[in-house]
Amino acid sequence: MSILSLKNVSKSFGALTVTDDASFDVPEGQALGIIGPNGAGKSTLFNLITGNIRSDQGNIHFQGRDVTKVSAMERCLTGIGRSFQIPQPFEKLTVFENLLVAATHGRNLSERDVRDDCADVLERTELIKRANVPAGQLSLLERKRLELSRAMATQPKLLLLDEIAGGLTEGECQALIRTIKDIHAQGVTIIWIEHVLHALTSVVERLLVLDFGKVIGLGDPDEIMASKEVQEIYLGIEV
Amino acid sequence: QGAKIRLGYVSPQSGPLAAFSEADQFIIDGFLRSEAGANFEVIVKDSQSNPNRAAEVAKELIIDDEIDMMLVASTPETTNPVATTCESEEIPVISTVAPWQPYFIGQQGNPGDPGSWRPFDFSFHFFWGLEDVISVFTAMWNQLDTNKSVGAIFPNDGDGNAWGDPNVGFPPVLDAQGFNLTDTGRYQNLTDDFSAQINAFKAANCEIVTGVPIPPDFTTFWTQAKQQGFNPKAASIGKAILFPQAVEALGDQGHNLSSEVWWSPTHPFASSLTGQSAGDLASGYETATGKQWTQPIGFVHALFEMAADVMGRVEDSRDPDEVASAIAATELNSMVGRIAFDGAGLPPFAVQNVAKTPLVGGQWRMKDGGGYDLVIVDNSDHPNIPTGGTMEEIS
Amino acid sequence: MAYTVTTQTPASRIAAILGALVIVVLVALPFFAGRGTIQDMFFILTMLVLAQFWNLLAGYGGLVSIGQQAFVGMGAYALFGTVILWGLDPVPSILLAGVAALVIAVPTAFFAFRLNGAYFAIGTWVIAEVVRLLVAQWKTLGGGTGTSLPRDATRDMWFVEMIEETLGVRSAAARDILAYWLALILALATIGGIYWLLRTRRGLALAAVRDNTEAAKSVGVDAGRMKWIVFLTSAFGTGLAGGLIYMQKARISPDAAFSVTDWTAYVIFIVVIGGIGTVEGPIIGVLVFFALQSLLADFGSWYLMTLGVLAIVIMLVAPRGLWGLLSERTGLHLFPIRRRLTGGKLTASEE
Amino acid sequence: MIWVDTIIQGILLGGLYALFASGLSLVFGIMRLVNLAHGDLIVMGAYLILVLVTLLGLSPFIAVFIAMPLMFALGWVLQKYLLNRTLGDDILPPLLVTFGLSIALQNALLEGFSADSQRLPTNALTTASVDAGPITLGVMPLLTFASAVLVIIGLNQLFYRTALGRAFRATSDDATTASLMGIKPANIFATATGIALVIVTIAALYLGLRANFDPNIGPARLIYAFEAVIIGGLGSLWGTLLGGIIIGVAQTVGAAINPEWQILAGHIAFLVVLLIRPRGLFPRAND
Amino acid sequence: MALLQTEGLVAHYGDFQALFGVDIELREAETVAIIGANGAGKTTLMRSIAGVLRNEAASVSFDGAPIGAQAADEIMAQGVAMVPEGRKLFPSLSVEENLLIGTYGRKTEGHWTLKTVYELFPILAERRHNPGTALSGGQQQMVAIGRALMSNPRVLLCDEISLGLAPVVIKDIYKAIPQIKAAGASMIVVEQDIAQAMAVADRVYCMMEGRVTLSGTPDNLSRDDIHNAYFGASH
Ligand SMILES: Nc1ncnc2c1ncn2[C@@H]1O[C@H](COP(=O)(O)OP(=O)(O)OP(=O)(O)O)[C@@H](O)[C@H]1O
Ligand SMILES: Nc1ncnc2c1ncn2[C@@H]1O[C@H](COP(=O)(O)OP(=O)(O)OP(=O)(O)O)[C@@H](O)[C@H]1O
Ligand SMILES: CC(C)C[C@H](N)C(=O)O
Ligand SMILES: [Mg+2]
Ligand SMILES: [Mg+2]
Repeated sequence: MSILSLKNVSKSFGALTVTDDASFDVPEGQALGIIGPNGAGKSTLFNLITGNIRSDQGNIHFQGRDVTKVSAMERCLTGIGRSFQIPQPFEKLTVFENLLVAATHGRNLSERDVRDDCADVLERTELIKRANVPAGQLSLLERKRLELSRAMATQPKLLLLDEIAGGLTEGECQALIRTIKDIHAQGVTIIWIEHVLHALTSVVERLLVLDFGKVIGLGDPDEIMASKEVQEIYLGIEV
Repeated sequence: QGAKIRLGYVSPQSGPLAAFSEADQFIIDGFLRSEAGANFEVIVKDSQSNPNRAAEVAKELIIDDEIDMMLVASTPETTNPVATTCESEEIPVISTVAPWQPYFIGQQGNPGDPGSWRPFDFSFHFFWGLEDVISVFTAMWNQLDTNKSVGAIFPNDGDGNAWGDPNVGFPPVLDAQGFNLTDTGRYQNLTDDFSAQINAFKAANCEIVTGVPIPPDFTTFWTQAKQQGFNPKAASIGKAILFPQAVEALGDQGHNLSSEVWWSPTHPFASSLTGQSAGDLASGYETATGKQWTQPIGFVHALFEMAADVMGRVEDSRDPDEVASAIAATELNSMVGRIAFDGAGLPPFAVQNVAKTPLVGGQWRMKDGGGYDLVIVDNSDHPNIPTGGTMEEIS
Repeated sequence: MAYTVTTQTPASRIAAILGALVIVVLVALPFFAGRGTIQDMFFILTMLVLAQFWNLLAGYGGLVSIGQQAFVGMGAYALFGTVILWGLDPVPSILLAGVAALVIAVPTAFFAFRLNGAYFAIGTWVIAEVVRLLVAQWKTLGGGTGTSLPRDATRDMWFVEMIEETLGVRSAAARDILAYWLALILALATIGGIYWLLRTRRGLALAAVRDNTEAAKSVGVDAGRMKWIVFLTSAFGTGLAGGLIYMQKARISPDAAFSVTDWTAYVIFIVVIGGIGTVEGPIIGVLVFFALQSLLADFGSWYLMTLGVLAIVIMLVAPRGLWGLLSERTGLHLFPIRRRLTGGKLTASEE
Repeated sequence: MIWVDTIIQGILLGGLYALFASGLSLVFGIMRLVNLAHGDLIVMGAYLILVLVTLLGLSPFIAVFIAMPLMFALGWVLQKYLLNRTLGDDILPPLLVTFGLSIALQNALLEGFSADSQRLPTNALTTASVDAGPITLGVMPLLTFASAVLVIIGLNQLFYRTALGRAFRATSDDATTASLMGIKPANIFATATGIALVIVTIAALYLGLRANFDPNIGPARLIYAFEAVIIGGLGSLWGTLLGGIIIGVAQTVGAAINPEWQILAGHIAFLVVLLIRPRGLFPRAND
Repeated sequence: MALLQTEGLVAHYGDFQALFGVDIELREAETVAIIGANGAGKTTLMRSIAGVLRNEAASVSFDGAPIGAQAADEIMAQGVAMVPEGRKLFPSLSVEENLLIGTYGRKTEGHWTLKTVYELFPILAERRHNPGTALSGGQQQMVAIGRALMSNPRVLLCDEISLGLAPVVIKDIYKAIPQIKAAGASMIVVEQDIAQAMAVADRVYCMMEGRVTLSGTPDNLSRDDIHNAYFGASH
């Protein structure tokens, strides 16, 4: 059964069509990678799925329910978690409090109930040492980790990750891959936008290619990467 | 005794009502210089024309300055919060310069229900009432040949509601005297347009206008009336044209506007403190300040006369009950006439707390060199106050 | 090893002990202080309540209202209405004052929440004007003239006789003391309540929404609901304060009860001077405001000029207020809300 | 016929409100600055004209031209050295600072001129009227309305026909990017407030001729001016005129029904317009 | 000598440090490309040079004079114009007005006038009276470039001028670069599209996390170098 399904979703900003008639399904438990050039509309697609922006057309179903008109907050409660490409920490709250907000509201539990879960997430993302530091003081990499941690703290069924591997050292990147695989192994469906292809392909089972808001390819990562079209538009520098 | 008697005095020294207290300093200085005044200390507080502030400073005077008696003047916005505070603090208070109805009824819980009205134990007031101003105005109008159709502009404030009150205000009396009143309702102060009223007055063919607006509103009204071709024969207005500056602000449109006159330099009264006549007091003020005399001068002066008189008759100025009884027993010939709480001319419920002072009618006449003079044109209720002319139509 | 969460700091523990002492002194104040002090404290406490609620609204909820006088006035008029028209005792009527404010807050919110920023500010101001003008048409309560509380009602108020007897004071003083104690209860409940709210997950959500609304929504925070909670709570508390203030004044008029300067502008002044977005700020602010008023109020327009200039200077020099300045320098928090994770892997090396 | 008169009077009143509001609209539109001292600045302008009239024995209509450059300079300095420092996303600093300015100004005027109400010297023009069929219209209200329209036409010309106007619009859209064009936003803002105070001076002339003024009269009209600006739509000057007219007409129509509802009707009209169009009648596309 | 140079440039957003001592230089008539992943600090660098973010006076110098502490309008008046990321057209202004406003702070005679800009991007002449924001992304980018050119700058800073544009459109825009250089401007181009950057640049700097991690000419930088600099490690 597919956990998420988009049907003919479109979104324009003024004259610019950023999402153009996108339709695809994500089976429950799958890890899907999204690639595409800068400005292709990848982040916008996330915003549409999470409800941070509303689509102009089309329908979005999550777990069989039509969530097209449902608010971002409610979509989170039904199990969609996300990270932002440009980290959006609650700057005046500490790292731990950032997670507390997500865990208590995203799961509708009391602080006491989620305390250990939050600590656990912080251990896994190696932010535990920074738990009591205001998020505004974090470095870029730490902010990205916080994005991932905060999304994990809501214990989503569908986790959307937007470029969280950029700028990591090889070691960090491997650790990140392990963490994500771990989450995936627990049955969480993952959609991951990433430019660092080797990281992406080592996790995802399917790859979606976006260009000018259009889905121009969807399928097995190797096949997608091998297709000429993708080579041309995405890996332009490689050929 | 040694210790001086402490008087608290609240008035609006700043804010929109400040014109009422322009003479305060002059009067208080005079009082303290007088023989009786030497026993007193006067603590003055500014209400900033704000009723909240008036109540606050009244309380400060009572509690922090431990005054023996409170004096307060100038519009219900000042007298009422102060009097209410004093009454509940059980400190004697004498107030003035507010018609007695807004003072008395305005402090009752439910002004609409006369059955619930209660007299005060510590609060006393001397001034005239609406019945007087109605009588003066109608007497002035009766001097002219008119169709007896009157248009009224009464705002939704302490004065306006009292003047327009269907029981104690203008409507029943005018009705009884055969005047036809067009009252369009209580507008808010600082209204910028009076076309509605002007249209209604024109429709009713009003030849007389009355009301108790604040000065800027009357200017707006009067200017618009002229612009829209509404030219009544008489305009008898309370409050707005009390002060010469306000009339001067009308340019040459102020000529022959009429108003109630509670005090003037020609009033045949003298101070019980200094023996000065009304004329002396006014000219003293004019030389001291270089400003034209205004009506509140006499009443503020009388307020301090009252203080001296009352305190002269008590054993212990710190005993509120004794002071209150002394006030109630007052019979004083003051700068504003005789003050006595004997109930003369008053309904039973107000007898205990109110003393009435005389009221006559006057008209503003343009002087040759610019500026206006207030000329008394009607004294039918108080013939002892001389007139300076007769009522003229607004040309 | 297990993790634990604390919010206390050594400073806050000392502050708590001192705070408890202050509360004891404040409760006992009528037994040894003069009426003047009680009066001043009543003023301070009621302004503090207004300031705390405005701070909750603007400092935590991001809702900059300049129409709080609507709730003060509504509360006050509700109190006068119930006392004069229904013959209820003023003390329980205070609660109804809060309820009345709440009742008009609901349609106000429906309308005002459609607006943002400056529009919201002006919109709330206009609504307060509308309420004032409507109340000014309420003839049974004096219309534009205003009215006074019947003396019988204030004289026989609940607890007054008891206080008269216990403390051996006159009835006017007893009423002041009663009003003071009510104000003290209200102020303590307000500060306690707001502090409690900030320490719940709702408080966390408020902070999150303030930092980044979009991200807050994405982690399941109901930003809209937070706005409602904050707005209605402030309205209720402001209404209670309004009722209490006018119970003590015993005289009301629309212009006074709905004064934008007295009940909103000065309150904003207090909060901003003290430090917006902190529980401590309004406390400092109200003390400064009171000090200024007692020192300068007799200078009439010079006082107001000073106040105006001070508002400008503070905003430019210390935009986060006096408390902001202090806590930036010292890291001091009397009402700490930061949750610190300790134990587990954090035990070994703490910062 | 009375209804026609009522509406025309309302429109003319709207002209007055629009005149009060235009300066506010300019400042609010360009820099989102809520200036609570606007009303007091108008009153100050009236006193300035009064002083010039008394000292130099000029007609107010001449004195206003001397007052204008003075007020421009005041506005420029005020914005450059005070108000610019309050600009930003947070609306509180400007609110508090202009509130402080408002009470400081009011009380300074009170100290300087006392609470006595004043009026600019009037002449036959003040009460002159013209007959338009069965309706009589005051010359002064017509002049006020015409001035409001002229001010708005003038501002529109400035805005859409000059390099300075371009700079105003650009800075208003995005001050940071404007600075990349060599524009000094601080000076642009100062100039805008200077121009706003020139309009304030014109408003002051009519305020002072129309009725009495005293140092405390400023804030009372401020709220109508804000209403006109907001329902007109941020940055739309014609919208401000229309907003003023809506409030003016609502007031006179309300008053014709019952003067008790006069001012209330204006506020209700404001709320209704905002209920239907939360961003005003002519909102700018981009905010 | 370098025309424009940064030395130890740092930048902060509140508590967050975005640049950690960046040293780059631009010589007369040169085109320099800056590449790097999202959030590397490229835009921050551009904004610091242009004066949107203020710095130590000595950290940026132009023509030998320290300009780091100057405001954007002062820097622009000396001839450093910027095409900001995201185009940032003024929505209240028409296309032509958007172009004209480019001359507000610097009215230098030179090659670029309304006429020559319209020649460079003919489509803009057709749409001159439209609001700038009604144009397609590529056309908007042309306006943004034209606007910067109108002041006849000596240095042109271009931040991600190909972002979100179709390859054909990108080609159109990049076609303009030789003409811009020919008219006498030196350029710093921020690009994420590495191939594009390599094609136009005389030299390339690669940034990562607020630091320059690699620099050189397109010829002597290997793909692996770039990849390492870009993503931190190879696989
Ligand atoms: N709120 C918005 N208003 C206007 N345009 C927008 C908005 N959000 C995004 N865009 C535009 O939509 C296009 C797609 O943006 P999006 O962020 O979805 O791209 P992306 O594929 O995530 O790119 P990147 O790889 O750089 O993250 C871009 O041209 C962007 O400028
Ligand atoms: N206004 C701001 N406030 C806070 N942080 C910011 C701000 N602007 C940028 N940053 C942060 O500074 C860092 C560098 O950002 P910058 O925009 O310079 O990167 P960039 O290399 O231009 O990235 P991109 O390719 O996405 O344009 C990022 O982590 C970003 O989140
Ligand atoms: C540059 C990256 C987008 C691709 C990477 N070099 C790879 O071989 O997969
Ligand atoms: Mg993206
Ligand atoms: Mg960038």
